[in-house]
Amino acid sequence: MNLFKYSSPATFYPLAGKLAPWFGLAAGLLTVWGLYIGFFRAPTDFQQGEAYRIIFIHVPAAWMSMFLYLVMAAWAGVGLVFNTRLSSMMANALAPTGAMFTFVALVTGALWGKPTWGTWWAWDARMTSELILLFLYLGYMALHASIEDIRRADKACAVLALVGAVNVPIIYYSVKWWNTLHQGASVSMTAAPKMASIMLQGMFIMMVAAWMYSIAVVLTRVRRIIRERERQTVWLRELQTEEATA
Amino acid sequence: MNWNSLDEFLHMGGYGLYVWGSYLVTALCIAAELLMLWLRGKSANDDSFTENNA
Amino acid sequence: MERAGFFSTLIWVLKRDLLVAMRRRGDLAATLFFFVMVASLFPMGVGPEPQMLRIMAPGIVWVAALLASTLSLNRLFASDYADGTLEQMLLSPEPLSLLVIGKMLAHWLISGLPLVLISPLIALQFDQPVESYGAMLLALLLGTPLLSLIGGIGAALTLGIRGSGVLTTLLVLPLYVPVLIFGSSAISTSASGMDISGQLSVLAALLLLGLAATPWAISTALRIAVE
Amino acid sequence: MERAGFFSTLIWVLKRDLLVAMRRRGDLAATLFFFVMVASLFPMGVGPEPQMLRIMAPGIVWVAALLASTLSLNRLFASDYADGTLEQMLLSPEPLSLLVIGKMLAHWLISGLPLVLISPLIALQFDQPVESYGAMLLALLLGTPLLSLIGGIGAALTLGIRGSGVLTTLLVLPLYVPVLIFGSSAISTSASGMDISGQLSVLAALLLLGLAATPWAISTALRIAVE
Amino acid sequence: MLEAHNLQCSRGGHRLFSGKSFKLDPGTLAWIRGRNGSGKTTLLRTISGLSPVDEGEVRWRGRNIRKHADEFRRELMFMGHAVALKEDLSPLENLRILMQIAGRAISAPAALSALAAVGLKGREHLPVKYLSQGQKRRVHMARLRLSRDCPLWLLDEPLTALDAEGVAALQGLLEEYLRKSGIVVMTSHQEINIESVQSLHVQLPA
Amino acid sequence: MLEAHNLQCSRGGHRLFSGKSFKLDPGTLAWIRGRNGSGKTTLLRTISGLSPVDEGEVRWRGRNIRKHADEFRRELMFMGHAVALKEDLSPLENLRILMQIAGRAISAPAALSALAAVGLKGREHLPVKYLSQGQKRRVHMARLRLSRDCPLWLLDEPLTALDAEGVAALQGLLEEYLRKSGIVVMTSHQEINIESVQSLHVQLPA
Ligand code: HEM
Ligand SMILES: Nc1ncnc2c1ncn2[C@@H]1O[C@H](COP(=O)(O)OP(=O)(O)OP(=O)(O)O)[C@@H](O)[C@H]1O
Ligand SMILES: Nc1ncnc2c1ncn2[C@@H]1O[C@H](COP(=O)(O)OP(=O)(O)OP(=O)(O)O)[C@@H](O)[C@H]1O
Ligand SMILES: [Mg+2]
Ligand SMILES: [Mg+2]
Repeated sequence: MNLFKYSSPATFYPLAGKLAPWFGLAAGLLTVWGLYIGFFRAPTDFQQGEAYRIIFIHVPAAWMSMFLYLVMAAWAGVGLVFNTRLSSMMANALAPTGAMFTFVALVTGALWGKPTWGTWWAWDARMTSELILLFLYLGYMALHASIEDIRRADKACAVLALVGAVNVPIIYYSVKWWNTLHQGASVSMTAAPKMASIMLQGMFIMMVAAWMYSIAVVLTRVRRIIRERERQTVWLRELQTEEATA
Repeated sequence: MNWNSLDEFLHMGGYGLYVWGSYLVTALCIAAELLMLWLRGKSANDDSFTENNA
Repeated sequence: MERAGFFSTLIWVLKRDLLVAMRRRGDLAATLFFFVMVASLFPMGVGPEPQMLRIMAPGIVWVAALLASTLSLNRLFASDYADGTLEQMLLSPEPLSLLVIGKMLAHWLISGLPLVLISPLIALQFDQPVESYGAMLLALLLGTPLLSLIGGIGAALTLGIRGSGVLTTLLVLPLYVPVLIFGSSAISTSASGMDISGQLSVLAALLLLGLAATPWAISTALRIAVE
Repeated sequence: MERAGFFSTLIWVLKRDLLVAMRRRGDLAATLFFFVMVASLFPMGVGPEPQMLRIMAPGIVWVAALLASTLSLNRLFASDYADGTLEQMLLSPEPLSLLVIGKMLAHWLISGLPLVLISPLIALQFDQPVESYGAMLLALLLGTPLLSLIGGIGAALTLGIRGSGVLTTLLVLPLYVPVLIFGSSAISTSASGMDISGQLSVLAALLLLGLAATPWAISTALRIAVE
Repeated sequence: MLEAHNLQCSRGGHRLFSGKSFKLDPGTLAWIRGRNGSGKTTLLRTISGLSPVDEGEVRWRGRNIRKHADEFRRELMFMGHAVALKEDLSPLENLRILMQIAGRAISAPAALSALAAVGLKGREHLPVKYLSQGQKRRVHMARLRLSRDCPLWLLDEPLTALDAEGVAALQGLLEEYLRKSGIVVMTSHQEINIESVQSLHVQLPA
Repeated sequence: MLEAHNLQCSRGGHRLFSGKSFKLDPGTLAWIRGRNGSGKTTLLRTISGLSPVDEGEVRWRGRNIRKHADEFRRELMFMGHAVALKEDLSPLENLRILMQIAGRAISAPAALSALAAVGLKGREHLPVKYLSQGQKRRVHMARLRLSRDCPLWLLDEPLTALDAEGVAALQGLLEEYLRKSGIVVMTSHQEINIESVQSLHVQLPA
């Protein structure tokens, strides 16, 4: 069955190797295009002046961070249920990228917050939930790092990721709700009144670029992981000797 | 076209620090990730090579 | 020698953990002590303004409860793992999740219930309106079992891992957030004399979810840890 | 095989505990983020009002410190006691207090120092005035070792002796309080731009006292525990 | 009853054993032998279902033990290296809890008489941490006595820390159990002499 | 060298032993025998100075060991029931730390060769928690090898969990040590056959 064919590292490894560069290329081109629009086509925002141009990385990063966690949990779950090696590897490959985007969202957000709200950090709903998300990522990676036996690490982290995934929406909405409670003090991050369509367009392109980047990086990382784990398997040795001779 | 001069472009209407700061951070993060990925790949390679030779 | 019934087994596991706790009251005391310490730490910093204290009280109580319950987490399964009892539990014909429930119940009785009981003292310290006491007790009564359940997952996942005990907490605290939010808002809302059925029902719902899901998660984690 | 010098022994004990606690750099990172996580809980309890958080900040930092040190305390001597290492230490020709110092130092490096390092970030989260950063670092630098030392006494006393936990807590509690009071007041005072040499010198004095007395106290407690 | 079909197990890259197959009928004692680190404990844990196999399967009454874990566990008595005793509880409490966890409730008198039978009279209520090494193991002997109706025993080094008299008692217990057509799989570095219906040596290479 | 003057010890009201006196000269092996719970471990710990005596005293080179603890400890090697190993550290690390705590620094190569000599080659860097029971004990055999210049050994059940080959190795080690005029006080339920210069049986009543 086709799906299971590609769920085997042996077949997936070369496939990923072929695909990754193309996604990488796409990511590069889209970034250039998006930034061109963002900086040269999109007009100055009448409220925030030029500061808003952070949005072109901030928002894509923020959304990627949340989305990647769910994807990661999904892979982990599949790995736990069907016990397919590749799925767990995918989950592992996703974590660092997700954490990276989370971090970027936080820092760019902070850098955006200073000019707009005059403070680097405010306990705003989205910021807070992003921070928690960062901890979820870090917990996942820390747990995986501290279990020597990789199979065990995969399973344990899968459980953690699933529990986390169940909680992410609960956390997100409870934080939202918490924030509305204290509306008085919190800063509003409500969408700037009318973002010119060109801004949205730029943001959208950057979003797609972030997508492409993630896919490219994750595929490459999966290849690394396969290499590290399947070292003693025959197919990989053959492949490597080929590469070595070639 | 928003900018008449490179200066103006870098100044970002007074928000240069924040805008460029965030883009710089992002660039650095991505660079770091790619670097780590590369290193990991290298080590994986070397190991599997020693394995092969052994 | 008749087949042991489900519940008698659960009761025995519960009884055992309680006995051990009673024999060495250290852990119990440590938890309570920590709870009180944390709660009494803030009035000093804040200074005279009592209304300020009144505002932060609920949050402080809950954070204190959160952290206090994480203190005993490391030892939750670790000792069973070390002395081989866990193996015996995994080989028990009774469903593992049943034994797990027993242990979690014990953990709550040891580390959660005392906090609930002592909380009025702290409310007094932060002179909370007397009306809010009931709400606080209710909220804690619904919330602390959740802390034990969620904490159990973290404890099971980090079983047999070296470290300073920080990892377990790092895994668990983010998951505590909803409990913290609704729990503390329940108290503060009731302090301002408003209706808190909303928060309480959310906590109740979360508790049900937890009771349904966590035993499974914990059992899985335990099996993973031992194999 | 030459006679081992005093300090090489101390270093080895230190090294061992550090190894057991953190193998990788990742473990240190986990500890750092753990502190940020703990600090981040409070706003969700008490709400995001900045000026209130600003007031709570010192207390929050010290709660984090207290939590971290108590978390790793219960396993400080217990594991050595269980696996027989403690016997070996008691039979060592080197002075026991030396080995104890090694262990306490390790405990501080694992649970105290990371907080000192990350505290500026926490201060930023609760936007503290930049002037108070120095004070905070100093206070933590003086206070956290004390927490380790005091906790060490408690941990040693609870060993073996049955159900002595309560007693110990009551015994250790009064020792913790001054550290926490002066520690947090040092930070809050400096935040309001006043002179804090008073608090700092008290902390320093306490630390000297602790360094002088606790190793002896702990060693004695340990010998009693093993007999 | 108990069948192992070419079990294979490796740890950290090392292949411990492979192609291990055997079939044990009631009244059989299987003595797993091998040098330190040869994989005896691992094999025992594999049979109990505690640790997974790389290949092969274990069958009990013809059914895979992992698929029908519950029935299997109900008929299994596993005694590992670690004495699963709570230091702060008494032998009596520990024994009753262990039995309870194993799914077989026993009354206090039954437990007391079993403890007396293994020479722990007068120590029934003493916290286990005060017991001597051998006395701790004897608590498990009591557990064995109470599990004689349980068809499969897996014992890892049951003779450890027992004095001569204790060893003799345990051998007697095993013989009686085997006569009552029980199945024993055990590891032991000390020689055991049991004339059982049928006995099998599983030799593991170092 | 080592003298015990009518030692008496009781635990929780039970008198374990009393009036125990003996004198051990270099090259002597004292084998403490007795049933489970008769007080062997207690006696050994008393001699080491770990647990106090109700009456009597222990002398080393004619001086009370409690009064001159430091000199005594410098010449003592105690190996208890519990393997004093940190599960997360490697045999190498554990061994070096144990030696260091015993006041005798050793180089990594020395430690490695000692580990190899007791058959732990290839496991030097594996966390101890993955070692088999016997392999854990063998780490202590390595420690014994490195402590041959230490005049007094106190060993509690040193043969536990060792396979036949390991037992033989340990006996060889003991014989060599005794020939080099060391003193050994040990407990063991398993028979040991060592033709030493002089050997003494300390029998404890149950
Ligand atoms: C450290 C964390 C964050 C900071 C400091 C931050 C800050 C900001 C600021 C100052 C703005 C402009 C607000 C305005 O236009 O008035 C903004 C916009 C935005 N942020 Fe964030 N943010 C953070 C995290 C997040 C997260 C976690 C998300 C979503 C998951 C997010 C999604 C957005 C979106 C969609 C916008 C664009 C729409 C808008 O203009 O509001 N941000 N952010
Ligand atoms: N992660 C690992 N890496 C390398 N080797 C490992 C790992 N885990 C276990 N081992 C090896 O697997 C073996 C486990 O064997 P096991 O405990 O079954 O031995 P045993 O036959 O019971 O020995 P003993 O007679 O000492 O009890 C040991 O040799 C151990 O060193
Ligand atoms: N607090 C106490 N109350 C009653 N009896 C006690 C107490 N503490 C110890 N004992 C008894 O003292 C004895 C300790 O003996 P010890 O551990 O020295 O035995 P041993 O000769 O080493 O036995 P083994 O051969 O099993 O190792 C045991 O019989 C134990 O039951
Ligand atoms: Mg074994
Ligand atoms: Mg003994």
